[in-house]
Amino acid sequence: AQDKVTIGVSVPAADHGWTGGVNYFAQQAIDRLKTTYPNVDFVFASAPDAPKQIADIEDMVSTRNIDALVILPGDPDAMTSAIKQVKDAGKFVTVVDRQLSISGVENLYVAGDNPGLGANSAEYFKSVMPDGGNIVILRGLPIPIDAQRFDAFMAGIEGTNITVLDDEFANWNRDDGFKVMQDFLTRFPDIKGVWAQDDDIALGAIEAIKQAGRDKEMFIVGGAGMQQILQAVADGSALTPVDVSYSPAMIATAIELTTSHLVGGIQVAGRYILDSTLITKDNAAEFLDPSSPF
Amino acid sequence: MSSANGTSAPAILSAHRISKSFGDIPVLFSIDFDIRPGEVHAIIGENGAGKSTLIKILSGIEQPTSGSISFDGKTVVLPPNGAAEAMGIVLIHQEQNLAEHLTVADSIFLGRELKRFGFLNQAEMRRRAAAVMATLHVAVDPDARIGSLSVADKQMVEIAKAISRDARVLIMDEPTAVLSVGETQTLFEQIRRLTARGVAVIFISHKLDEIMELAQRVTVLRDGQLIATIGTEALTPDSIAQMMVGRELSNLYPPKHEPDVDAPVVLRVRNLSATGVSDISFDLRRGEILGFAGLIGSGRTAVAEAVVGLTSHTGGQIELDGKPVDFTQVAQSVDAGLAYMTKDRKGKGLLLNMGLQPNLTLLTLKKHMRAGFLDSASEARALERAVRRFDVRARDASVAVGRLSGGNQQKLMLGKTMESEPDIIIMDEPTRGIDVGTKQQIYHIIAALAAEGKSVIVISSEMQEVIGLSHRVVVMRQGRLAGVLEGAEITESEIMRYAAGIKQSGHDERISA
Amino acid sequence: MSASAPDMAAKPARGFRIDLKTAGPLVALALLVLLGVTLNENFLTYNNLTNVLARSSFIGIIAIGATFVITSGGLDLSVGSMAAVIAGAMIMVMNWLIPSMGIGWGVVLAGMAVGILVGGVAGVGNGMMITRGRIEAFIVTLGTMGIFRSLVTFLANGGTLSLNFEVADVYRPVYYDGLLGVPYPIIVFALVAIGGEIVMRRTAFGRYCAAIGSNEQVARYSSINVDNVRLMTYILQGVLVGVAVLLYVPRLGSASSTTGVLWELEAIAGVIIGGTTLKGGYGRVWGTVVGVVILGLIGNILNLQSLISPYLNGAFQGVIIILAVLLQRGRRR
Amino acid sequence: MSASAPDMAAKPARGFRIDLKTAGPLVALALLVLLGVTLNENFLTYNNLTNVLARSSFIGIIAIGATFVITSGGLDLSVGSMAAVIAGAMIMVMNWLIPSMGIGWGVVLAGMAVGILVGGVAGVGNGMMITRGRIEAFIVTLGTMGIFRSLVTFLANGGTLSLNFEVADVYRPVYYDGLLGVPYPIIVFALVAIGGEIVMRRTAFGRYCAAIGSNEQVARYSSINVDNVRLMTYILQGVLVGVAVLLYVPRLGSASSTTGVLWELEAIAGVIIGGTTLKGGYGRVWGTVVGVVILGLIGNILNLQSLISPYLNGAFQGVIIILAVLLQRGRRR
Ligand SMILES: Nc1ncnc2c1ncn2[C@@H]1O[C@H](COP(=O)(O)OP(=O)(O)OP(=O)(O)O)[C@@H](O)[C@H]1O
Ligand SMILES: Nc1ncnc2c1ncn2[C@@H]1O[C@H](COP(=O)(O)OP(=O)(O)OP(=O)(O)O)[C@@H](O)[C@H]1O
Ligand SMILES: [Mg+2]
Ligand SMILES: [Mg+2]
Repeated sequence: AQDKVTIGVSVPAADHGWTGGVNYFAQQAIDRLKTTYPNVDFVFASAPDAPKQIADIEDMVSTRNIDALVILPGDPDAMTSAIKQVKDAGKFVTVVDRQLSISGVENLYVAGDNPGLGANSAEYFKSVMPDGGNIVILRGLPIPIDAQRFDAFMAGIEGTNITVLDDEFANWNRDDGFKVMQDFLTRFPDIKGVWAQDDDIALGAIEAIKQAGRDKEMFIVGGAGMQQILQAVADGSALTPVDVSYSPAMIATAIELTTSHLVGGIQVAGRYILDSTLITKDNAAEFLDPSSPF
Repeated sequence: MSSANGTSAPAILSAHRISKSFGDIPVLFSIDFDIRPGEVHAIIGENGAGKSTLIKILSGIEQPTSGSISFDGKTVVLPPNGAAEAMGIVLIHQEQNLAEHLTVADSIFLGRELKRFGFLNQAEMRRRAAAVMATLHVAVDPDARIGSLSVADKQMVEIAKAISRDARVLIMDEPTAVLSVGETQTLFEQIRRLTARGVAVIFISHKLDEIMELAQRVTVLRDGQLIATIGTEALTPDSIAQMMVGRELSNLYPPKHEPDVDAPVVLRVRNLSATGVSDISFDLRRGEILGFAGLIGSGRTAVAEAVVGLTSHTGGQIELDGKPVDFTQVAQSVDAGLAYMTKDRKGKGLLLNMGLQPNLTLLTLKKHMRAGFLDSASEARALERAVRRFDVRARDASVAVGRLSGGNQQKLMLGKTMESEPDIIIMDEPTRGIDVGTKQQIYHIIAALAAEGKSVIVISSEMQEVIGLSHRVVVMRQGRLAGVLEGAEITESEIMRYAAGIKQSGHDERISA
Repeated sequence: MSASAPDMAAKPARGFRIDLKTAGPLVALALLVLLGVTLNENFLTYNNLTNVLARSSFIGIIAIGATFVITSGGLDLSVGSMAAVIAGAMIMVMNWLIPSMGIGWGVVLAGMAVGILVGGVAGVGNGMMITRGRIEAFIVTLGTMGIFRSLVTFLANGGTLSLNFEVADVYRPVYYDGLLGVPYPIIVFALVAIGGEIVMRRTAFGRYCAAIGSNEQVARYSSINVDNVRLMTYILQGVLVGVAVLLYVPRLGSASSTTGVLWELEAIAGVIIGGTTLKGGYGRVWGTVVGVVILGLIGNILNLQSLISPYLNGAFQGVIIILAVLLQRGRRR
Repeated sequence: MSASAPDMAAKPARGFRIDLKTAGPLVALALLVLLGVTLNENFLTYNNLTNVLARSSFIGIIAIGATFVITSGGLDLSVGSMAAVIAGAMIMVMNWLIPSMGIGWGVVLAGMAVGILVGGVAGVGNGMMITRGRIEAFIVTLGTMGIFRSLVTFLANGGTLSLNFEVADVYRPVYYDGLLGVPYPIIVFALVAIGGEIVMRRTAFGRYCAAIGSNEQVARYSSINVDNVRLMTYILQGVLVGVAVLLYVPRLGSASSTTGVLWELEAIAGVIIGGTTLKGGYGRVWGTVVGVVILGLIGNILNLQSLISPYLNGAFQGVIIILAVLLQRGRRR
């Protein structure tokens, strides 16, 4: 290991709850590791879009002399060649959550499992609705991760009697979750289940369901493991019986792994897939962390 | 009809049985009109008679509702939007028509820029602009932005723009309304130079002496009807006025009521300095009409604006009724009973996109409140009063002020200022663009104000007006006070002598009467 | 300029005289309602309509403030971020007051007061920089938009600020309950709209806004204190953002860096669809209300049907917005 | 209005005469550079400066188009979405041409032609609706912003459109290589800037833009074809967005629904910071270049240090933007 080590961390801006969590956990990890390893310096940047994120990593290389880059690429296809340049400049590269469009660029891949999130959710729906029934889907933003989750979910329920009444984008946002759910409730008198894909959306949808007084009729499955939802799951809520983990804390794992590689010379390479597990009343306690803002 | 200048050349531009309606309101009724090369043909008529509308039709800006136009003997439909300029028909609009952000040179060549290799030939345009301005004896930098010019300078730019074009017919809608004698004479020189070359000039003015001096023929309009087209030699100013107004005009200026000798000084200005002016001192007594004369840009407006707090002054004292005041907001001076009426009605006086009523009451909205809310009935009454008092003619009160005739806009602005019932009123070019009939009315109103104990400052470039109205006259020159005249001294030649710098009075000599 | 020319001849609205231009947005609204009815029989239900109106109330109240700002020739891009800051501040203050004041209306009222106050202060900030600093409104409010947004992200530590659940339960009825079956947000929206309409038409302040937007010089020469009136419009805007947030917080009980994103665009769009001219000089509050409701209905209608791929929602929105304005412009030529 | 008043008296820039207002943005730029140098010794390196300039080139080229639109009193909010559509169209066409044309410059050039064409057509669309339809520019381009954004989402099926890698390799040098060490994007940016400055100052078109923005009526009476000039500004804007995307595609090699989000705001901000007045009548291209570079440097400087919490980046940006404009305004009083 070198004397002084600089690690660049680049994440998307906190434009919805989950990325907000990413920012939070990245900062947490950095603060923690800084005190543990005084000779490690971190450069942290969050960017609202791909060109900005590319600019950030360019700046890290040309002005901050980083030794390693931990990046959660907002738009992996657009970022691939820029990340490859960092790699080509001899830096250690850790990619988080989203797969680049050519393989072999990153030294380390710490991945969430987006299709897994969709598939796990579908499994749950199948298990609690063996005879089928009507459900609605509140999607995120029209970007690839959403498509991966959605496609896996649809594949999962294929061949069952579960009917998807409609799907609309709720932009991973509480306000939009509220609006879309209100309108779905207006439109469909019979809804058994709601797949909200994300806990922020779920929180908005829950308010709409409560307002309509239909909270006994249906259940809702979010995703990402937000504390507020986890608490409800742990309390045995009928409305939110389960959640599917997709923790933004994966960024912290990636930063830790990268740091220990650079400082401690611990060999890390290849892929770390962080499963999307189904969180139920029974295992919710493992995921609760009262200090998390997410 | 015999031609005044003896030529019987065929008309270059003529109108046959032209009628025009805006919506269903008729404005012109079957007008015949023609102009020959080398001739100056004046159009006169009361405010709202349809003069501007007629010349807009003659230049293609407006299309007639019925009737036809011939140019060079051929019946034509004139192209819209000033494109008739390409045919040699050039128009100076009554309302100044310049873009504030452009420079003088830009404006003069707007729409027909000189180019070299496809790019603007700016050096040449600047040079030519400077040359035209020089023929008009105007010292304005061709690179100055229009927004920074005084109203009169803007008018000179408009004139420069028009005479720099290859005009065969030059149409001028009240070009002299804001010009003083000197500028007017320069303009006339240029007009004569052009007519000598065969340019036909259509000239609109409310100043009858100008018409007598310049025009060969005069067309009189009244309420959109053609009254007559007559050679000037057969006319006197009185007969024109009678034809215009349809009645005999008695004396234009009311008799002067001299203020009491012991009338108190209501406004005392000492050593005032502000942008463009320095070391100005004068007194205004109760019941007095004080004229301000001077050439364009001599600083009369600057003095007025500094006094009422529109601009800040850098030195000197102002006393109102013996108490020192220092207005930083116009509202303060209005509250103190001191009102200023701007000469720039389009840029500073009226909201052109709004109706008559909101314009009239804008300065005095507080008077039309009931329980904290606007009382539109009270506003309507005010409008009714003002319309009667100042003879504002509009189809209906909801019409946008920008569509009123120029003179009627001026009258409305006068009404607006008078609404504040000031004890001291400063009027900047009060009769700009107003017809003789109404002018007489306004002069009587001013005299009546003075007689009832108000004090009036009249800033005017119309020498006769200053002479006819004022008890005393302040003459300004290059931002300084050149002299104060009173009584029998108030003559045209005496004012000119001070204004031109031939004569200069000692400093404190005659500040007060 | 070109777009404002047609106003020239517009009659001043004395009472509610009907003319073509006035009818424009109303016709668009009627057509949209017709479309909604055709697409879904539940569209015209009481429930659906109150849902849409209650949802539109935030943007609506903010847009009424924006009507004054725009009429006087200004612009405020910061309202969305300002809303987020206000929501954040309210939530933090309420959470912080619980230990001393206990759970109850006391805390909620204190929170509300803070909301209005923060909004007013933010408005003063914007207004002072614009009027005293003589900086273009676009730049000032673009700047404060970034500043406010950062502030709430910072306060929320990048995450979400959530209101204490028990206080949220006390506060909830402010969004979800109502009077005689009309939800409070709709009532407040209506009151603000009526108040705004009166202020715009029947007070000196409203007249001055239009005068300043029409020609600032004329306003100055007419002894109007241009800077003060301008400043007042920004303060009014800030306070109304505060009022909007008072209704927003009880809905979901949270604020984050994503709260209020793009509200400024929606508010301005509502104002312009309603017939106010972007360059100032002419504004009407009731038009803004119609404009905002149109925008609300577009979203509602999109959710009530499956014909249009959700990918094309934005296109549908865009087309309707253009058509709504075309309707009022087109009629005049 | 108030903000534009100070320009009035300013002399037109003959050559590059220095006056206070002119100096404003340059002073801001200089101070920013000074700050950068203080914070990090690598700031002034050739590498860093070319990085910043190259990445500012997209927004810069778009902003130069926006300078014309704004100078003539218009507005184009659709440029960001338009960029996304153009990028999407280019990528689809290039991918589609590979089977018939093979990998090589042929495909890339065809793609480039499509990019410019789509930009021009989009500009025609905006311009026609604004000039012939007489709809406010704000509304038209807000509408097309939604429409374009939806379109690219739809084309990409909610995901990302990626350029074939082999073609991308051919195309890459357009962003990353250069002439005599100066990257192509900077060269193109500079050429567009010089061309824009000449068009603005030295051609009738530029003069007409200012005249129309200053007073449409005057322009009309000077027999300027106002509608055509307006239309031309929107077409120019579209074509320049096309040019910007030609440089963007080799950098990112993909287009998605998030491409170009908020570019419009950045472009307009650059224009205004550069001294062009938002209400039209006065515009300067070189000022826009400085404005855009200032915005680019702010982002760069934020990355040069770790003093400011990244949550507060937006606040820093906001403050700098306001200060940059204050500097040019403040000096005049
Ligand atoms: N665009 C318009 N729309 C409606 N009415 C108009 C329009 N232009 C002029 N008018 C009306 O036509 C009449 C004649 O106006 P015009 O401007 O021709 O008068 P004028 O003789 O030039 O008066 P002045 O001496 O005051 O300038 C007026 O009543 C005026 O209100
Ligand atoms: N704000 C200003 N900045 C610079 N110069 C100014 C300003 N205001 C006035 N001036 C200059 O001061 C001088 C006096 O102008 P002012 O308009 O007061 O003259 P005036 O005698 O009223 O002119 P007019 O005969 O046109 O009414 C002019 O040379 C003018 O250009
Ligand atoms: Mg006239
Ligand atoms: Mg749908």
